[in-house]
Amino acid sequence: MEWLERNVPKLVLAPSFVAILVFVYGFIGWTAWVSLTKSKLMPRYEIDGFGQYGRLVASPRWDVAMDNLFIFGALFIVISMVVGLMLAIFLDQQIRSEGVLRTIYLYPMALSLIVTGTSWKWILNPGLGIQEMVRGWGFESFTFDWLIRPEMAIYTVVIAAVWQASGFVMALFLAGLRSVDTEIIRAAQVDGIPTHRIYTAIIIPTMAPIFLSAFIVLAHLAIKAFDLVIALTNGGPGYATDLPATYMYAMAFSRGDLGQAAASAMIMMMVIFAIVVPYLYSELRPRRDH
Amino acid sequence: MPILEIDHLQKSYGDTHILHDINVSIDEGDFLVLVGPSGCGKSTLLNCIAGLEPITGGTIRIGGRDVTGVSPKDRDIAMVFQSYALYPTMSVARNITFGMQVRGVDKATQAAKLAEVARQLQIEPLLNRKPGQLSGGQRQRVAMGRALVRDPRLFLFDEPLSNLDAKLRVSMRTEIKKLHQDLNASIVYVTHDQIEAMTLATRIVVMKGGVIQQIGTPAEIYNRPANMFVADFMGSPAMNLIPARARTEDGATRIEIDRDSGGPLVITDPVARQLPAEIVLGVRPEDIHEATGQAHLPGHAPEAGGEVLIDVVEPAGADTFAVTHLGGTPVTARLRAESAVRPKQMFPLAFDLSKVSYFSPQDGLRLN
Amino acid sequence: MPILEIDHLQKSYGDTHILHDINVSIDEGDFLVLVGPSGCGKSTLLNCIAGLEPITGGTIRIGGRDVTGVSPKDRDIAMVFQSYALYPTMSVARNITFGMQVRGVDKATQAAKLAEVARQLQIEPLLNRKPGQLSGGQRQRVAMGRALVRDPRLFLFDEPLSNLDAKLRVSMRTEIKKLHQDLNASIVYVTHDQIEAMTLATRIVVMKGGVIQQIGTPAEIYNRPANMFVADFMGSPAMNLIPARARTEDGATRIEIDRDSGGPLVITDPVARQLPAEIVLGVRPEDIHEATGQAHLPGHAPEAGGEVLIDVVEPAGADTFAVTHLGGTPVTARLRAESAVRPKQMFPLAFDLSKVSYFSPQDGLRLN
Amino acid sequence: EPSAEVLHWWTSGGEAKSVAVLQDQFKAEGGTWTDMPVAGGGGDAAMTALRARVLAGNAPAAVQLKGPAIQEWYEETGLADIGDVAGENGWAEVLPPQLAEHMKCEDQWCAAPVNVHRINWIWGNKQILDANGIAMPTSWDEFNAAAEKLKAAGITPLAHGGQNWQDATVFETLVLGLGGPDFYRAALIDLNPEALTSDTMKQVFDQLRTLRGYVDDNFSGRDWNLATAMVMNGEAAFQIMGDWAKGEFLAAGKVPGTDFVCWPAPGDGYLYNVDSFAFFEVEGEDKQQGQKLLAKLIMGPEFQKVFNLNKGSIPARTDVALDEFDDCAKQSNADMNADAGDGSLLPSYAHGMALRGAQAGAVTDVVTNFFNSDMSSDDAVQQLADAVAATM
Amino acid sequence: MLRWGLYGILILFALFYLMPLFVMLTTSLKSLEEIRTGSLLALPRAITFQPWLEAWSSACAGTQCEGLRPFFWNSVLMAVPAVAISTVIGAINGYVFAQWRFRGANLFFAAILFGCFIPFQVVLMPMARMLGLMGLAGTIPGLIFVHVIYGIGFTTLFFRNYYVTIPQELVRAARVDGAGFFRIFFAIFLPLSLPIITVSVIWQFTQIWNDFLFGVSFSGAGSQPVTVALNNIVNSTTGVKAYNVDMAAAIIAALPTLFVYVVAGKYFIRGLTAGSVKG
Ligand SMILES: Nc1ncnc2c1ncn2[C@@H]1O[C@H](COP(=O)(O)OP(=O)(O)OP(=O)(O)O)[C@@H](O)[C@H]1O
Ligand SMILES: Nc1ncnc2c1ncn2[C@@H]1O[C@H](COP(=O)(O)OP(=O)(O)OP(=O)(O)O)[C@@H](O)[C@H]1O
Ligand SMILES: [Mg+2]
Ligand SMILES: [Mg+2]
Repeated sequence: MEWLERNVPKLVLAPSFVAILVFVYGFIGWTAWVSLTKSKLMPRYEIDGFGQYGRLVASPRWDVAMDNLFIFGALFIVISMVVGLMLAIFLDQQIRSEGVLRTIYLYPMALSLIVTGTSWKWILNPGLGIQEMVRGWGFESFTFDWLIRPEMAIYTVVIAAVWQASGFVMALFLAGLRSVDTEIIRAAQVDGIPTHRIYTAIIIPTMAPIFLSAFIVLAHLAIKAFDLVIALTNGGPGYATDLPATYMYAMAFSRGDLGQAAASAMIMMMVIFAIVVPYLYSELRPRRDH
Repeated sequence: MPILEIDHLQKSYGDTHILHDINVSIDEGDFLVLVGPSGCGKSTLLNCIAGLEPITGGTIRIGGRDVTGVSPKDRDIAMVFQSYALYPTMSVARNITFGMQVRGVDKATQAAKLAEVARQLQIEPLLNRKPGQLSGGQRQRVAMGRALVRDPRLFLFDEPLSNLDAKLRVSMRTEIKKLHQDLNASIVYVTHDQIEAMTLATRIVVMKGGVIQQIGTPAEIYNRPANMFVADFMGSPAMNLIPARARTEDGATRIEIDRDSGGPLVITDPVARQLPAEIVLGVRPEDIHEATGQAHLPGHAPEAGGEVLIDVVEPAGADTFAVTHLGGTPVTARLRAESAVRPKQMFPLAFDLSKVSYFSPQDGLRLN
Repeated sequence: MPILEIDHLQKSYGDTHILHDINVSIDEGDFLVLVGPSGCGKSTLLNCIAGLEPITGGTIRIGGRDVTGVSPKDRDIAMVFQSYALYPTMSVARNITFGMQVRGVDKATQAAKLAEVARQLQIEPLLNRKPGQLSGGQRQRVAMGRALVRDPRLFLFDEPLSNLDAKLRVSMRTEIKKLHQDLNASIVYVTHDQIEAMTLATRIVVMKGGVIQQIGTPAEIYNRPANMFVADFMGSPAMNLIPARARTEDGATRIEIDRDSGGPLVITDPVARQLPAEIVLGVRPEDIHEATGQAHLPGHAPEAGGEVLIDVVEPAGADTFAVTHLGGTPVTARLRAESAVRPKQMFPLAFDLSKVSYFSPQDGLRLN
Repeated sequence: EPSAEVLHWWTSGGEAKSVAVLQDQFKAEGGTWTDMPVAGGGGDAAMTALRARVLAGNAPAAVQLKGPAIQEWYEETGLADIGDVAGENGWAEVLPPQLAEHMKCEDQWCAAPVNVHRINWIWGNKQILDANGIAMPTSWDEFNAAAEKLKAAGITPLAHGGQNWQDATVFETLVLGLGGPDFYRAALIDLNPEALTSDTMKQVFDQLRTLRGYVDDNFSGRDWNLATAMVMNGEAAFQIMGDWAKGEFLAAGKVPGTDFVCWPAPGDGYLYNVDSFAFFEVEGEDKQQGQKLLAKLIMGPEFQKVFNLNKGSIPARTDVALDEFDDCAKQSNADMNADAGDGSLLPSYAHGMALRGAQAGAVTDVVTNFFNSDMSSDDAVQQLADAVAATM
Repeated sequence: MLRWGLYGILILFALFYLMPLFVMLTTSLKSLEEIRTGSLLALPRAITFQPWLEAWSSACAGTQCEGLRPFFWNSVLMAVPAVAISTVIGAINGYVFAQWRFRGANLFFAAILFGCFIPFQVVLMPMARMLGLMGLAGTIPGLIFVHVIYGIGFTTLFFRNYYVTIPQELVRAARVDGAGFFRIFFAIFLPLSLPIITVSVIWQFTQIWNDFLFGVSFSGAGSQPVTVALNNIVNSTTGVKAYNVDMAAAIIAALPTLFVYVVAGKYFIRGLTAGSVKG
């Protein structure tokens, strides 16, 4: 009875513990195993060594996918943060219709690109969307055809991704701005610091933890970006907009090349690990709550 | 010339009137303390002086110049906040120099000022730390340093000590006092701690609900409170406010106080006063002594008092507080640590009538 | 019979030892105050007593029963927390009755107890409010009410007054004291405010870094601190600790203190003491008087002192504090409010040598 | 009572109507039909679902599968034997042997074909061709010449959608058209490295590059039906596409021969794509009954006719009367029967009839990358050979 | 002046964010004829609600021509319990991590958090096997199970970060009062949790409602969620595309999440401020 009472917290966590152990780590282990086999259509379990990784490294398509991940990831994260921060700061200036604007900025997070993908495809399509419209206004030489240019198409993915996530980042930053001690701002005003310097030198640096949270959320979206690419370009033109997630999906489900897919999944997971673990460390490092 | 003049100042948020017709004026070198209970509008008044809040009516003049509409940075003031409001990501040195840097002060001057202030406040070893690595007292010093480097005409302090523990509060209080004496600075200082107000101020403003209750020197406020609110608010333990009955008899005033046992306590004030029948007698704990049957000090009024039942005894180092029950309220006396007072026993107490205040129970105003 | 006995208690978190070999025992009706600087382990000790933290070594007995491993609810204790820990979503009444309800006390008893406690604490009008709608002092009372309805053998208080403002703190302090006297309850009370400790306790435990420095009555602790830490910690303003040189001469002890101007101050303790050459002289502010050239009170040691330069003067209502500089540190004297002391002037001060303490500068221990 | 759960990705109007016919027949025979449509990615999503179902031990009774994938699945999990049905209904007699091979797993029948699509068609806008005096080209040189002429006249010569399967469709048409049936077999069925790096293959890529020049700028990501619409609306002259394109023309009320022309792509041979249903092993008498019933109905002449009329393809059975079919279908049927004899009836790689998924994917990656970049043909053949080697 | 510029920029961004929705909305109200002939970004000349009706009740996905309606209810049946269960589990887990720490709790918390970041494609196949073994394959409970498992990470994170801001003294007081683990949770913590429950519910609801991958992989005939049906309607490979119906279907499928964001968006930001963001 006493024992039960003392161990209730642990017992309560036990189901989650088991679930996470099996359904996250067990499955990662399973993937690692399969990545060492010659699994094709369905998993096979005879270990075959690191051949799949060799193929992966040799594949030009995987190269493109990894390059894209870094281009896309970097741009997406930086632009979303800049746009999100800017909107948050602007919204923080006692804007009249803040509630409405906030909702407008935030709503894309509510929609999946399964839903909005077609619409974006049209908007970015030079023959149908913005380019056509601007030309219709009389600017005949206006060109915005990134969607169909292999070297530019990845940037259209960035645009749609920023559209989807920057509002959420804005919300994070707005929450952060609102939690800055107003006395600090007043102190700066008395000190004669102009408003823009108050933001750049004082407020923004204090929001470092929020930048970290935003970075993690965005990195996680970037690595998992799948719907986005499928809906917008389906990896095209050619495979110019492939990302590791789409590569992995193609290998696993349309190519019947499970071993290869598992190997690419393991690489993805290592990238995630490299990003997330320092974050977890900083998040959980013992510190005094006051 | 007065450094700060506030005339008929009004301040409202929408329909809520926070400050009503405030009139204050202080001279160069004055240490003005605004004191009052939480929410009475002290910070609001200070923010109005600083220009951080727009005012609704009246005028504020700093150094003779009307500053209505002038932005905080151009008012030639410096301010220290309750939470210190240090810039958390900057080192101590940058916290202090940042304002100068923004104002375009040249590097050499910055360094010189920083060095001077750091020496003065003894924070040289801390200059490279971040605020997060400082203790409360150290943060407080840095916040002061930030204000000092401005060399302003007027310093504003908003409860700068209230986040410190009791011990530190006492020693920082002394330092602020010393700073004031050394710099001969003009200071407006907000606190809700009346001990702070008493020890620091050259002039005190007692506020309540956005209205000034009394303005005066600490001694005036302490010895001759204008009303029961001020009497109760200033001093710790608070002034005892004892409901009593008064009548003038034989050229003297007789005061009758209900006592739990043994009928009312009657004491005689040798001065004939014009008092209503129902009064409130205000007497500070230190003006209640162990009765010895003779005048306590030469030149003072004779002792007046009697035996009372002691409820609680609290020895507190240098003093011992004894609590009894008179006129329906607890009454505290501050006795010497050596006193033989014991709880649940009768004990003779005497009031120093030269120092008592009389108040009207209706409007709370002072009668003598 | 002791109500609480703590024997060789140890407490560690992992490798960090928080409490080292704590031995305390208190009798029924005692008011034990644990006092010490922040982080010294006071709350941890209290939590160990309550059973909220498992202990690493030693035993705790409450009412003679070893309670190791017994859950908090079965220890027959009640506890009041610093933040009051009122259940924010429950009304005041439910906050108070929740524990009874959990223990399955019948409704009628609950209501009776609630009414009794509410009357005792004068919180009847608040019973239907939520904690968020109460002022600090009211919350504090509710928290007390929650403890009182338990009728426990032992009350535990963890800094119950530290969130109140100075004024309220004083009056709540008196109420707690009264409650203790009325109920004859056994109380363990944590604070880092030494005034609270002095006024409330029948016994004080001074802690530092998880080690007990001294156990004793308030008077013992105040008058005969066991070491410099205790001397400095207890009393406000703190005891002045002045580095000095001692030598025995003519059956008396001569103490030499450096002074900023006019050579060292030499004073004579008429008792011949075995002191090392280097000592620290401990003297409380109230034991430094204005020198009058004669014994201050009959039966006391003769005055010993001299003229010193006054740095700061702080009038504080009943007293005036004067700060000077001796032996390289600031020295505070507590003078009468009427004193003629002025800053930046020489003023004669005298030490009451019957009350001074001598400490060893090496280990800080008391020498006399 | 027979029952069957059918996993397929025929969700659009015409297709869905066709499947509904089958469903009705199935119900008429007293069966319970559970429909499990999963569209998207040309069957990718359906394959994802299939894998999950199989792993869960809960495979659907019938799954839309085709080409070597049938045999692959057979090797992985086994498939149900529907030899009884095939025997009773004489499938061997009515199916061209080459098609029948696709339906067998180790000599047992495990799938039923629905239709035959021809891939290597060229579709043309009659008005435009007539107006510019162009006949349907019979060689790729002719095609190029015609295209240049159209280009000069300001008409987009070739309507194309930049999706990798469309790129692959054009590519395989060129491989067959320029290299002939034997080369096609060597290159895209046997994956012979010499064939893959041969000069012929380089020519194929050169021609692909030339075709790229005949496509408008805006082709990326365009759905094939939008490309067809361009031909229909006179924005473009030709499209190289399988005969499902005909469905678009017909749906818009266009008439073969007057509004549009269908023409086998230059060169010999016939590339086919056969849609079929494979039958997974299932537990339970009712489900096995359902499978058999389904197999019978799929191969039934009535269903074969109705379905293919709707979908634009031709029946897999050779004994279905084609009277109600249009001219293009009739020509397709005639060509199939002719080419079946001389070994130039060939499975389409682009539509998953010739190669296993990984290999087909590897080829497509190179082709689509070539089409969307300025890679040289030399590099392309080298990459092709490397990519294929990596999947062996 | 400056203020006008500010408003200008804010409105410009608002237009950018609204553009796709605008395209979808206008397209869904146009006739097919008008879509074919007019500009995509133009307002409809003649508004028709036919596509909406069709998308809701008669569009074909496979042989079934009942529109999104039946699938919509599948989604509701899946999302509501999954959101509820994962929120409750997250709340209890967060409560333990924040208030009942034990040795190794932080490590375990990190392990749970890392689970948030696993790409879902990776787990499809082994999960399918597990569901099969549990007999949940192809059922709505199976889908609920999957969503709950992969939702635990985020909900636990939210609640834990919220509950650490509640003083530990509350638990201590209740323990002295005699309340046990669950009693404290239900009587004291749960009533306090409204802001963070809002965040958790919004987040989970959006994730689960919009999920396609799990929906397509782990549903069977009759249990497919609305996203799969939407995909079936929109993504057919042959035949004429009814773009107006596609768009109407897309908006209908998104309505619940849009509704939740518009109505509760305010609380979302408040909840973020309250707990899940560290400042
Ligand atoms: N922005 C505001 N809008 C409306 N009312 C406000 C605003 N700021 C302050 N108040 C109100 O004005 C009154 C005075 O507030 P102020 O902060 O000046 O009090 P204070 O005397 O400084 O109290 P404290 O000692 O607690 O700091 C309070 O009742 C407060 O609720
Ligand atoms: N769970 C814990 N794990 C590790 N160390 C802890 C833990 N809880 C407290 N400590 C440490 O134990 C020491 C004593 O803490 P405790 O809370 O008892 O101090 P305290 O005397 O009550 O201080 P305060 O006056 O600030 O309340 C501190 O140094 C603290 O950092
Ligand atoms: Mg204030
Ligand atoms: Mg503590």
